[in-house]
Amino acid sequence: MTAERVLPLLVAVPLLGAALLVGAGRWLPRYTADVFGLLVSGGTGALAVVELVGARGEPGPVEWVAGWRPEGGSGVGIVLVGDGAGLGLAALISALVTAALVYSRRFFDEPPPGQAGAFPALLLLFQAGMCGFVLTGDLFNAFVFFELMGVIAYALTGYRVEEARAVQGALTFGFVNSLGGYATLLGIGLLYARTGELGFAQIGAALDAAAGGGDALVTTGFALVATGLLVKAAAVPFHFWLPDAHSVAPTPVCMLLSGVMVELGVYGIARLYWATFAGPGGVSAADAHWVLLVQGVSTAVLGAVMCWQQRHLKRLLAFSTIAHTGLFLTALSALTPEAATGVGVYLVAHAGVKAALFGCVGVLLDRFGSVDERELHGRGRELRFVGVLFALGGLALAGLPPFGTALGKALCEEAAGPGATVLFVAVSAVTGAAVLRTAAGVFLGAGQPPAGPPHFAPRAAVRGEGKEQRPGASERRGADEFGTSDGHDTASGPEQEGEPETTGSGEEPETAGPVTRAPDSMLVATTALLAGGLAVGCVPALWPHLAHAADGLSDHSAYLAAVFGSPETPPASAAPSWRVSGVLLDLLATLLALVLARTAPRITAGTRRAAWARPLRRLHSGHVGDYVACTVAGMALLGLLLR
Amino acid sequence: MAELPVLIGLLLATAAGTAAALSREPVHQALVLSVLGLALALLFTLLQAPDVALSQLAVGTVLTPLMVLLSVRKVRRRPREESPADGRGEEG
Amino acid sequence: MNGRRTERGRIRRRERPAQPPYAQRPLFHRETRTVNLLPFFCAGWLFLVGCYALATSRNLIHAVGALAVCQSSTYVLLLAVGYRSGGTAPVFSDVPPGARPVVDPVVQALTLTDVVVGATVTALLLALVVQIAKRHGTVDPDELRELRG
Amino acid sequence: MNGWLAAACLLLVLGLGPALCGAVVGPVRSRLLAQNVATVLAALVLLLASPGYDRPAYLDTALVLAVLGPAGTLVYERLLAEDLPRGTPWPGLARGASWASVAVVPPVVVPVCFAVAPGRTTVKVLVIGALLVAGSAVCGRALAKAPRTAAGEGSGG
Amino acid sequence: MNKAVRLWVLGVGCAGVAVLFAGAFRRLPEFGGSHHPYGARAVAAALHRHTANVVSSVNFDQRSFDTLGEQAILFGAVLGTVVVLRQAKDERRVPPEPAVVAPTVRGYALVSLPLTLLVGLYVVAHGQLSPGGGFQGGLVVATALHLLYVAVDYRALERLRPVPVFALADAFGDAAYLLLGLAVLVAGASFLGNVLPLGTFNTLASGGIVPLLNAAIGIEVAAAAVVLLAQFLDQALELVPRDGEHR
Repeated sequence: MTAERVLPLLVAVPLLGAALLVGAGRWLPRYTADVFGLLVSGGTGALAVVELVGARGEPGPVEWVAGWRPEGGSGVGIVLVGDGAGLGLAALISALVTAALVYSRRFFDEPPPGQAGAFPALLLLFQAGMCGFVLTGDLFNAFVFFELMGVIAYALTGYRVEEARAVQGALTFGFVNSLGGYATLLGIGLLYARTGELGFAQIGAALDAAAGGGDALVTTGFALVATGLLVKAAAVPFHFWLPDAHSVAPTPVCMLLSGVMVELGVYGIARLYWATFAGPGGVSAADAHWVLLVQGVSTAVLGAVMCWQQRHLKRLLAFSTIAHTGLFLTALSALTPEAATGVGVYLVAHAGVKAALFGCVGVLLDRFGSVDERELHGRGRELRFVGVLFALGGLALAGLPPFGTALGKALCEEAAGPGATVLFVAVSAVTGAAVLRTAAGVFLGAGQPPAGPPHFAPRAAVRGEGKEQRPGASERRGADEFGTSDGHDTASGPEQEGEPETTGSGEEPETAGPVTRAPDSMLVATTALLAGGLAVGCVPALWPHLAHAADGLSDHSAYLAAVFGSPETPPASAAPSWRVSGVLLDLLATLLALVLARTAPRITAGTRRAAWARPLRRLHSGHVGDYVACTVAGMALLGLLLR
Repeated sequence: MAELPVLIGLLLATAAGTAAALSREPVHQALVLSVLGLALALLFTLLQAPDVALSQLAVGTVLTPLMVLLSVRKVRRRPREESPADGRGEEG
Repeated sequence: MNGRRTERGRIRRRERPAQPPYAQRPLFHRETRTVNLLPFFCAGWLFLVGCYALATSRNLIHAVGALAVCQSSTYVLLLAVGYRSGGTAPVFSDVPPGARPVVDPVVQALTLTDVVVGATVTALLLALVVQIAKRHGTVDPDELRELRG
Repeated sequence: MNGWLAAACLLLVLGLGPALCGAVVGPVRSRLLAQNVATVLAALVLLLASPGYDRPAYLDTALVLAVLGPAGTLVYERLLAEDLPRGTPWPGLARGASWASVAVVPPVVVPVCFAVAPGRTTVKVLVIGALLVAGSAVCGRALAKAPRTAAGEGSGG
Repeated sequence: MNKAVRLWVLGVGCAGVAVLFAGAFRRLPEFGGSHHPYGARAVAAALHRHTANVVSSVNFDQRSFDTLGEQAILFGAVLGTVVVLRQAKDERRVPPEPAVVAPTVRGYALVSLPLTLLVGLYVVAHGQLSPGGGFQGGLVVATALHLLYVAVDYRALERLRPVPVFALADAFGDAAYLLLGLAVLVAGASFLGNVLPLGTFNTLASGGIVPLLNAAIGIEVAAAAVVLLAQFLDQALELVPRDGEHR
């Protein structure tokens, strides 16, 4: 039972837990199913942490599954690499799944008949898929776990089948991610034809052995495999599925999607480039830098702009996730270990903070049955503690020290250079301001209330006719006395005319009925997640591990050596720490965010929203055909950038 | 001309795939998808991959068509919007 | 890698010097005949026609079928990569091992996994389409009014 | 490129090509007939592949298709009951095609019987042939007849 | 964006991807070439483990972690479909209408049902010898059960295949695959390692762990396909909106 042999358990244990939950689903009361799910996901997380701590210093355990060790430099088996990045992300995944299970304790009044364990089982399968993706050192195995994550995420996103939006969001999510997955498989086919190998390290070694640099086949292979990963990472123009999926998924699923699944796309790109294509035979550093920079900057800018325009809280946080993915890709484009460390710190802290923000929005949804900023204006005063958490989350996004996000942002700015620093400060300020604006509006009632009675437009009716409310929905929503206005979103504001907009009104609370006070299981999970984000910035003991993980990730030759059995410890770079310049930039960004949030209610309440952003909003049309067309165009763009 | 069977199988599979993609009406597409499954199974056998041909047959002859047709039946069972404006009659 | 050409019309048999396995081929191999690239171009064509049909679909069930066509392109490419002219199936229940050259078994295992993944993804997407028809009353993506902006 | 593969190519070009065209045009009933014909011809090509590549193991593929093919066509026929009444524009061609598909089976199966090793494999080939004839005949008849139920009442419970 | 813009974006995208493909496909090794190093190693490893069907050896022995992920996808997709197609609050279940079936079809289907079942079990059992295996055989067995729907009608099928039993069998097959791997791990070898006696080549019991994993996958795939089709059959034939008229 050495450290290597135990690695596959990180995938097998959640799978076995899910199988037992579904098998015994008929007889398990709801409570034991949840507790069992918690034990399994927590146990897997503990196992990952034990392995991570056990391997400090020298490179982590490397396991050839089923004992198929390579002889003479080439083998037939699949390799699992438990280096710092892999195990660290596995621990993060397990922590978030555990938090999601705690959060969803009071959820979903009626699980499918006879399937008390369905939701926890799906979350455990999701954890197994993600843990498999981060640990595997085999490209096709990564595709299999990519598909496993995808299939479970489609089902989880469409969990609330009575919601018209949920099933549409899940379907577009399914189409775009499946198309990305098939592009990845085409890329794997090409790389297998050229090198006759399937592992990250093995393909890298074969590419390096071939004389001459990477030709069109290698760059096309990289572009195709990167397409699937960029779709998962929601980089422009592959990002369209993310806001739709997040605005409809149940809150614990949003926590996982935004908290860690999207970040796995960023990790996948980093692992793919550094392990396989960083050698002489792969993609040149200039090309990779250029691709990551273009993708990163465009994603960050679009995410920030769209985040500011949103009034649907979950959609707002979804665009903030896209903005942060852009920041991660921009920082990665520096292709240095320091950049990898910065992205690692920022990514882990962002996971905790973003998941906590989604937790707060979930409480609002369950208390008021709506996640619309204007509709909740001033009604959140009674949820004082949730308001504090939400404001702290907004400040953390903006980059207030001592949050981990501030440390990560400072490190990334340092590594990515002055140009990127401006982008980092601006994007984090805008996204933080958007969250702070909603916090002020909802919890403090700051700024004038939206002109006229807060309307309760049912979701835009199909082709103009009024769609009668579902029998269950109307009488349950307390605030219905404002009366429903028929037809399209003919809200009072002039700019609403035919405005492509998803309002957060008319949502279904996810618990049995609107709750009187915030359930403590939700508060515990949300507070723990935010504390996690804070701990990354405050606990110096974590920093060496993050630096060690980043070194292992960003060193081509060390990874190859570790896989082929002659591990050499990569040169340990300095552990990250707070620097004065970083703190000053963080404070500047937070100040900017506060000023923007303070002046914003006067800007958006009455006047027309930014007209120049309307084509951008019209682009996010929720139409599958548009998203697929943009995905194919994105593949062509990738090929162009790499030529 | 040793590769002739593979060539013909390939052209047949491509033609069936194009026809399946371009037949807009789901019932017609279900039928052409079934023929595409057959063409792919033949191509796999000609490419000396009997295992994959078997799995394509197992999936493509009954499982996928049954799911598609049951979905079409469920979707078609819900009449299109009864709005008077919808004069397009029975929509496929 | 002495590429033993099959007896194809006037192609004269030419002993190519044994190159290191991953040697960079001359950029444009004079003898690359179009018939030699047909399988790969068929795979590429299937992928693109599937994407076209998926993007311009007016019925979500048709879109799921188009996605299945996209996926069939990956089967064709993988098996075309693993094919060996004159090779037989890597199953030794009826032929003695080593008697005849065999086709690459690894791509067949990958394609087999991909076929079953395709079936399951199709099933889940069809389930979501059924629910969309129930909640939206239509399966035409142009008429779905949710999630805009 | 021996005789068996030549026959298989012939079947592919002259049989499956037109069957694919038949499945693309015309009303649902004729398309369903084309799909049934395609299934039978595909099974025959798989049958020819076994002696063609000198691999008795390939018979399993033909056996599975011979067993599942007709089941698939019957599923279509059951679930598309509402679409079938529209009838076929060329009833003679449809009936001829279905009889042709049944008629083409024996001239392929018999030579294969002699080509494969006597004993268990021959029995397997004969079973495949019998299944193909029975399945194709049943499907042909099920499709050729007038719809069993009145046009209005949707069947297929 | 409207239709014209979408077509333009799609056209540009497809053209770019076509150029990308052309550039890559021209540099691929020639079609039908004899250079397959991984394949050669896989054949040698399979023969070393006395498994006649090399594809099954790759699936269930050399790259068994792929198949672990793959059966998790199948298990997850079926669980997802059960969750997505569950009976909503505004739906009720009506008994399916009996179907009138032509006698010849009924006869043929009832005769071919046991035969299909036999073929499916044969394909699963000979998974590591002749072409076939757990996936293919499991699907054929599942299809055999649904011949009853073709032969009689859905009510008969429902009586003869209780969905909860098959859901349990699905979970059992999935768990069996994992428990086999864990048992090997506990016994001292690595997870999913092939340490069982390999038996003589080309016999039913050859291949060590391969036939066992094959059987586990066969059970899981058969049960999963039945549960999957049960959800779609219920949706199409039994569930109707609660307020009576077809809203």
